[in-house]
Amino acid sequence: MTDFLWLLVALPLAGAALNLILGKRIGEPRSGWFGFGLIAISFVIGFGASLGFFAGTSNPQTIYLFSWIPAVGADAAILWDPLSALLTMIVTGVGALIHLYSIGYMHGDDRYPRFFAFLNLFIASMMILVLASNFAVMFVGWELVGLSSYLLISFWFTKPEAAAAGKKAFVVNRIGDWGFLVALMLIFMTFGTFDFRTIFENAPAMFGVGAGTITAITLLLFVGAAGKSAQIPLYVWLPDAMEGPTPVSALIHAATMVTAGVFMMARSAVLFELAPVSAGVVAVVGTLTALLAAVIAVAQTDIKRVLAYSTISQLGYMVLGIGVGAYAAGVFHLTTHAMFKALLFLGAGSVIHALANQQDMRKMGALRKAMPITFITMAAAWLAISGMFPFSGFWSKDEVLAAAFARGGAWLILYVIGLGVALITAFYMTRLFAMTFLGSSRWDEGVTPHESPRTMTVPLVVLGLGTVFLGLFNTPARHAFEHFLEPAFSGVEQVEGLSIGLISTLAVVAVIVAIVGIIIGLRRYNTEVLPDETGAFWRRALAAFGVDDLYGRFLVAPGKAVADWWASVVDPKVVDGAVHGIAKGAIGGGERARAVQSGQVRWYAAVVAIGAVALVVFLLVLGGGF
Amino acid sequence: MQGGAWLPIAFEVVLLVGALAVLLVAVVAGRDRRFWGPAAGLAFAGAALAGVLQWREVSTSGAGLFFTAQGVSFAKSPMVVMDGLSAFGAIVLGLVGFVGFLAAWDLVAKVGRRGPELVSLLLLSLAGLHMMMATPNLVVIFLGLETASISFYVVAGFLRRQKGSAESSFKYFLLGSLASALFLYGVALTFAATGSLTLYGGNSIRDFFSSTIVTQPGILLAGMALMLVGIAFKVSAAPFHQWAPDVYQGAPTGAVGFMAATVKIAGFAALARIFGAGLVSQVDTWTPIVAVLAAVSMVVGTVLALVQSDVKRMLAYSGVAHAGYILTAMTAGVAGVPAMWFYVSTYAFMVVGGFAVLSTVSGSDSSKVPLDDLKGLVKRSPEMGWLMTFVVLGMSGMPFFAGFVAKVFSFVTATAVPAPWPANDHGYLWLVVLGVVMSVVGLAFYFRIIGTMFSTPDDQAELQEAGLPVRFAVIVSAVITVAFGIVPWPLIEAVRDAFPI
Amino acid sequence: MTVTVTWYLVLAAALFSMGAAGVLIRRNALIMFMSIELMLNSVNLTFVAVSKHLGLIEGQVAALFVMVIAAAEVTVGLAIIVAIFRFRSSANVDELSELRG
Amino acid sequence: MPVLLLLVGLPLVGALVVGILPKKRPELVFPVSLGASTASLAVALYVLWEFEAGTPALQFIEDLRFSTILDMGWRVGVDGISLFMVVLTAILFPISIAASRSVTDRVKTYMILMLVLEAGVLGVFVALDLLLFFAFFEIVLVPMFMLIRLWGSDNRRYASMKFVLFTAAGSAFLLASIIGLAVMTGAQIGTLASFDIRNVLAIQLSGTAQLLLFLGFAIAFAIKVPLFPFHTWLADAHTEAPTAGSVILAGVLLKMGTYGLLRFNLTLFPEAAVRMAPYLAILGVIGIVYGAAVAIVQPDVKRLIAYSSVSHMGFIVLGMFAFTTQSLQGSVFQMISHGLTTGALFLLVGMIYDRTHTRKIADYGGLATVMPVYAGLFLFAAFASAGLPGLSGFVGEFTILVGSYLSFPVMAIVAGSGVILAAIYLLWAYERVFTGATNPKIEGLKDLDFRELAIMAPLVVLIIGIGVYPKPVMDRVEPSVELILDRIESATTYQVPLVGRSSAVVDIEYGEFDVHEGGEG
Amino acid sequence: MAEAIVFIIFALVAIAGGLTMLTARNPVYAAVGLLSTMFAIAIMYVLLDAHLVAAVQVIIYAGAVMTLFLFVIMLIGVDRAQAYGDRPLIQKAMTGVVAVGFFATLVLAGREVWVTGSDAFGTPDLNGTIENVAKELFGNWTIVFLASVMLLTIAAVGTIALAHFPSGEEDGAS
Repeated sequence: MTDFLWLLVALPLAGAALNLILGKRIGEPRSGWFGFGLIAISFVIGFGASLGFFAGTSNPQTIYLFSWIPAVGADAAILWDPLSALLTMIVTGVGALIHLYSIGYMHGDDRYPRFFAFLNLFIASMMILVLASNFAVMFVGWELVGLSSYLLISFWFTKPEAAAAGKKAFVVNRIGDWGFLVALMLIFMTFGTFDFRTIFENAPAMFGVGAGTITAITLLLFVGAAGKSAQIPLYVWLPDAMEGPTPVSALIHAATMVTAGVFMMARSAVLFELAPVSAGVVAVVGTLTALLAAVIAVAQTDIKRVLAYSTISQLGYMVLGIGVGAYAAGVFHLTTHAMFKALLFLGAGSVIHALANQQDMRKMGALRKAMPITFITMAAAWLAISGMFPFSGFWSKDEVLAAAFARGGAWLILYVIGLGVALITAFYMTRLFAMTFLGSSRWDEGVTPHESPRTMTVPLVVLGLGTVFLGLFNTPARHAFEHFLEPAFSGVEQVEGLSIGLISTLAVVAVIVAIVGIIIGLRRYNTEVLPDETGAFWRRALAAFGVDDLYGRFLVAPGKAVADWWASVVDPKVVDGAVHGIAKGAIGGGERARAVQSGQVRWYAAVVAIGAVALVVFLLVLGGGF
Repeated sequence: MQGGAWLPIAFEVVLLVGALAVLLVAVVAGRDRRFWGPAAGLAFAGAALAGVLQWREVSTSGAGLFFTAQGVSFAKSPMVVMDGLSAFGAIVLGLVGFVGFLAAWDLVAKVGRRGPELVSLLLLSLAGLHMMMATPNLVVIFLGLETASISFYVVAGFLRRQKGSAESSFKYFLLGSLASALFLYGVALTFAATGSLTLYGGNSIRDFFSSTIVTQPGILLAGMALMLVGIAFKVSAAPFHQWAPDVYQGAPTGAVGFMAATVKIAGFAALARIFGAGLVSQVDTWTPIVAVLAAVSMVVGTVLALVQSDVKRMLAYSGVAHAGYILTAMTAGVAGVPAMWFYVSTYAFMVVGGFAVLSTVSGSDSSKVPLDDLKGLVKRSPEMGWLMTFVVLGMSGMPFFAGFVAKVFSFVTATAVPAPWPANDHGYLWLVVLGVVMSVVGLAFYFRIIGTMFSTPDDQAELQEAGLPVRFAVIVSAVITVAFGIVPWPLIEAVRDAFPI
Repeated sequence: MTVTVTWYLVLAAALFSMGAAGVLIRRNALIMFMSIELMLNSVNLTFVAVSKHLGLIEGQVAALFVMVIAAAEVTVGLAIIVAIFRFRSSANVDELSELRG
Repeated sequence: MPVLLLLVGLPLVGALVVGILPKKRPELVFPVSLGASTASLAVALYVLWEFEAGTPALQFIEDLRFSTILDMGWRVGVDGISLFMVVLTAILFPISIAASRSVTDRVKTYMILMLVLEAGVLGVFVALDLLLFFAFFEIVLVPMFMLIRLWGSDNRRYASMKFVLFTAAGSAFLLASIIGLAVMTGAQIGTLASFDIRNVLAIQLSGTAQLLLFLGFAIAFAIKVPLFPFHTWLADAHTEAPTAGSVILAGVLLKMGTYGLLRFNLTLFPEAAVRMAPYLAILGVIGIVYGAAVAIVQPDVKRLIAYSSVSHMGFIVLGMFAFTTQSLQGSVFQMISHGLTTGALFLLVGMIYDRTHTRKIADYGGLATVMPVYAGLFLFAAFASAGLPGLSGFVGEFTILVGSYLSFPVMAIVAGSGVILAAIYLLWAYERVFTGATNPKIEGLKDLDFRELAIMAPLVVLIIGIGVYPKPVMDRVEPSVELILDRIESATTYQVPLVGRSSAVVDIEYGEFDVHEGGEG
Repeated sequence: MAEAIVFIIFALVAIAGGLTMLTARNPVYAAVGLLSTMFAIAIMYVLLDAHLVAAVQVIIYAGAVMTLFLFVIMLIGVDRAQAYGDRPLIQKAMTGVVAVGFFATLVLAGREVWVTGSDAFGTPDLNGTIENVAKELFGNWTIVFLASVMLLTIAAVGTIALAHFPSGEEDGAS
């Protein structure tokens, strides 16, 4: 099957191109089905090619396609190992479901075919990112997902907020990309290639643990990852990105694109192993991000913004996992998160759809009856993200926290914070769930909620199944997932396993924490009247602690002021001023000389005579006549 | 020189005969220009032909000297010399004169009955100019200079009832006389210092320097300086240029091209003759002065041209700048003569062509041509507009026009020979740098002219068709400007031999 | 005290300088022109003195030619002046400054 | 067959034919002009096809010495670098001419000027004779001046004159240096001067002479590029020029500067180049940041793109003076890419300008609703310009950055920020012009018609094409830049940084991995 | 000695004539000043044994040229005293500087040697008689003599063209 892997990129790309050019002719539902079909085929191909890894019968391999930039040795090639296989399945799998969902969700939109074109383009970009065999090509995918994300976020561009959000996402991402780019430069200088395999095989031999170069590379890579995976300080784009259609949020801003950073760091695990300082930074930033986002999520009233901050928070967990060296755990959380977060978003989308584009949770409530399928699937996701046993989220989150705990020492602080975040998570997710489905109905007048069409509910169900059962692949007793990924982390030392007893203890603690959070949440929000949330904390948290304003005031405004100053003062006055000065000087000189040309013949004669005298004197001096 | 014994003076003889014939025909057959015009044309063409014959003679048998009495030995001073310089000069003068005459054809019509006088003056002035370059005798050079100058004083004032023309004539006359006096005094002082009026030949200045070590060169240097002043005045090099804009502006447009072009040709040829050949041993003394004159001319000409609003003045000042570029070539001493020739001979046609176009635009008898007169020229008369564009581009030194090659040739020459002051191996590099910078500044007004010509005219009225001879003159000038820009090498190879002996 | 050639040459130089001064200082076109004639005269004096000193008759011939030239110049010059000033009651050259810049 | 003479000559012949077309048949002007430039394109493609890859040797050499004294002549040839400049020029001209359908005033003159311009630019890229090079380099000013002066917008007088004087001021130094160099060469081979680059390459120059000549050349090219702080002419010229003028100006005229730097400064004066490299690179970097920052706040679309050019050209200069295979190849590639992307942007701006006659960003808003296809193309071009991977701009900038980092790490990092700024200015402009509610003033505009799409199509195809598969270009460029590096290394003590030569880039193995047992590294 | 006295007297006359020309308010006086200078110079020629030149000087200059000048002065009618009026000081100063500077420079340049060889007249026997001059003039200088025909033609034609105003002729002037 690996011979057909290039189709994983080619098919979505073809879909994008066709939908873009011929979409109008294909018509509304067909273009959606067409896009969905291509992604489904891709999923089949990816799944088929992964079978060898499931069975443990095939080794990772790189497949050469064509030479891309020979000067830097960057070839278009596919690195096919369990990690890429896993991501391929997530991307195409979740992607296919979301395509399916969108067929119904986007019904009636003017630019329906274009939406699918963009979605297909996104899948293609993501596949380039995932399948890349070297950093350069990965960077291509990396940027292209940024583009797709831009296109999709600002899909409803007539809304100024949407257009601004898309731009913001792209620009903030590019700031991260800058870090990635510099990392690439350093990598090339150090290794003379971008090829993953070559680098990872040579790095341990070339550098000892803690080597400055590797630390620099990894930190820079993390800057890139922070941009894509919405870590402090570059997370600000993600909440705004909710301006995009909900399937987009589900696909890009929950399941796939935002995990690219985690994926990239997992891919570079060998390097992070060599750079403990970087790993520490990564872990700390991840934890802080998780905490900050969770706190902000508590106060949000827009259902999608809650989910957005929750995504940031969960990404923090994944990053923490990478930071503590539990790469498999991080990737595992990525996988489960893809399931339940996609589900949450799609569910939210379903709700929004049902309430005629109402996103404010204060105007929801009591949807349990009206939307049973949505309710049930959402409940599974809610429990999963809250860390309830035995839902998938429990297993993966636990894995990450356990890894942090296992490192001991100062890392325990991270563990404690992580646990606290778990509590908050459980609380705010319960808040969301309760405000939406439980309690009294607070709908706008004239709205009659109804269950969504089949194309939308089928994906919910499929994802719900995943949410419930996926965790069972990787229990502390049976590390199937880790074994599956092992070939991908062949150069990485495994974190020392904890004893089963300790693990169980930690699990029990985690579950208790989750239950506490849920109970608090239910008691507070499963009521007829919502509690008053206008206090100082609530207001500040709702405004995300004004980080955006801060950026605006201390980064954007000064930057713009400088640019303005350059454009309105330096350029015309200084640079051009010098030029104009010269020109004025020449013309002024000419005008002055013109005055000498008085028209008076006696004056001319005088000039001739003076000139003659001067010439005589000059020549006499020069020729030694004096 | 058996058959060609009269060849060295053929140029002057043809022109003199032509001038007399014109006057005679006018008296006998009538003063209509159709009667005597052909005679004048023939005389100019004949003069050019004489130049060609001289050139052939020189290139086959070598340079020759002309003596009045048979059997006079070389030990005596020759009065006429026929060499590359004079022969080439004859060709160029003849052709430029012919084209300039055609350009003045409309003016001839305007001056009515006095046409024959005008044309005979032009013919004789050409003879005088050639005398300047075809003699090794300083007094004869002065004679030629005065012959030409006096006729030009008259030509400038030919439209005597026009205030501009009269003023122009008077200024030219007075300042020209002053410069002539200075030049002559220079000759006298040189005579005093060296005991000779001849540049070479028997008992000549050159002999003097080869046999005498001059320890007290004071008077000689003063003489050289004054001669240089005289020539600098004639070629309108700054700071002796001030007459030029006023005179060119005031003089009848139809004849300005002729005056401006031919006097430059002869002036530079005389410079080459006197300083390049006669005072060649003093080269280290006079090239720095020439360099200074060149520098001042380039700067003054260019900067002043920038602020003009009258095209004639603009071209006059540009002429000052061009004098500077030509002088740049002459800083290489006698080695600069080929570059000087290339420059002068191509530039002369541009000048004639440029003023010819102006005469079709504002009238051949006009004495002021504001820039606005050229507005929309390309639309009003595509032929004149495009040709003028070529001419102006040629003057501006744009590549693929003769002016560019001329400039490059001149600059190359100036850097190819070590310079005495400031002493270095790279010649007058500073002058070259200044030259290219000034070329750029000059683009400002050249492109202003072009821009004006291409802009939309205020009124759509088509330009009155110029006479055939004038159009022909413009076409020839433009063609030469373009042709020697694209195919310069025949001329480059030719001027290599246009040395003074 | 024998008169040497230098005496003549210095005298000529003095006259030449005076001629030059005349061109510069006088406003009357005719007097300016006369000054130029004075300059030419002084040149002639130089020629003749040097001719005598060196025994070269050329110098005197040159002086004769200069006279011829000067005569021609005078004719034309006066014609120009007459053409310009015949209808005015002054020969002030400062009035002739329309062409300038 | 003198292919290159044909290449340069065909547009001139076209110009002549257009010139003598009868006044009564104005409808012939356009097809004849398009035909002439297309014929030239055909020749260029023939050259591309016949060009032998993998060698730095000059090909299609024509050598005609005209003057023995001055040793100048028609000496032309192409190598890997000039090849693509020629092709780029030959492609952009027919497109620009086709895009000039909206010119109604004095079409004949316009077309003549365009064709002369084409001949001039092509001449620049093929000339091997210094004087010939300069001649073409300079003559380009004339048609460009007239294009701006006659068909420009409001402030055209000022802009055209500024353009001429600025660039000519640079040329002055170039001419002086060329003359100096030619005279020195001539002195060594026994002529008055020699402009043959092969002779010039053979002579030894003292350090000071090298430095001075280098500076002379560099100033001229820096102004043409334009390098900060010589860039102010660009904004005015671009803004005021008619569409085709802007396209050509940005697409190929600026490349004359960088091409000159590469062809002359690096090749002829390796010692001085090494000495001056950091300073020029710094100017390049300043240009990247400065140009981009200033572009952000421009209220005029064309000015914005003009300043973006300053930024992009800064990359090229940075890469050029980093002296690594990667950076040099990247520079050449970026030259091509910038020509395509900026050309596309200017064409697009021209198309909308034809409809609305305003370039002010504030006069638009929500255009994407009215003209979706146009919006899509514009976004495509904007992203191509901003260096989105998969499109040509990325390949160039990425290679430049990676290569430059080897020599100038800090500068490369700073330069990398240009990527962010590019995203800001382009997307912000896009946001203001195309998104949001539709400005009532622009309602009812027609979307692009077939002709306009056909004009854009080749550019789109090429941008994607060489972005995805740049290898054919790179393969032809590489030997030429390697030769330059060889010369630099042999003439100076400078050593190209590790992995800065293509031979030092690690070979990659493909196929299955050997899995290490037990997870040990 | 006698020669010296004669020289000094006439040198003073020449200079005085020159100064008169420089300063006289009335053009007629100026002309007379110049005339006296010319006579003085003619005497110098005699002292230098250039008899022909001296004769021609008197005939052409004093006789023809100065007469012409006086005639024109009368014709134009400027034979009244003219105020120097507003002649600016700077003009005066400049004139002084130029004239004195020029003279001083020349004297300085030639302070040691004005002419090559001895300062005294080298060939006192050179006589500028008509015969001697004619031999040279019609020997070596014949061609030049003939060439001056052109000059004279120009002078004649030019004067006619400028000064001849036949009635009712239109010459393009506006």
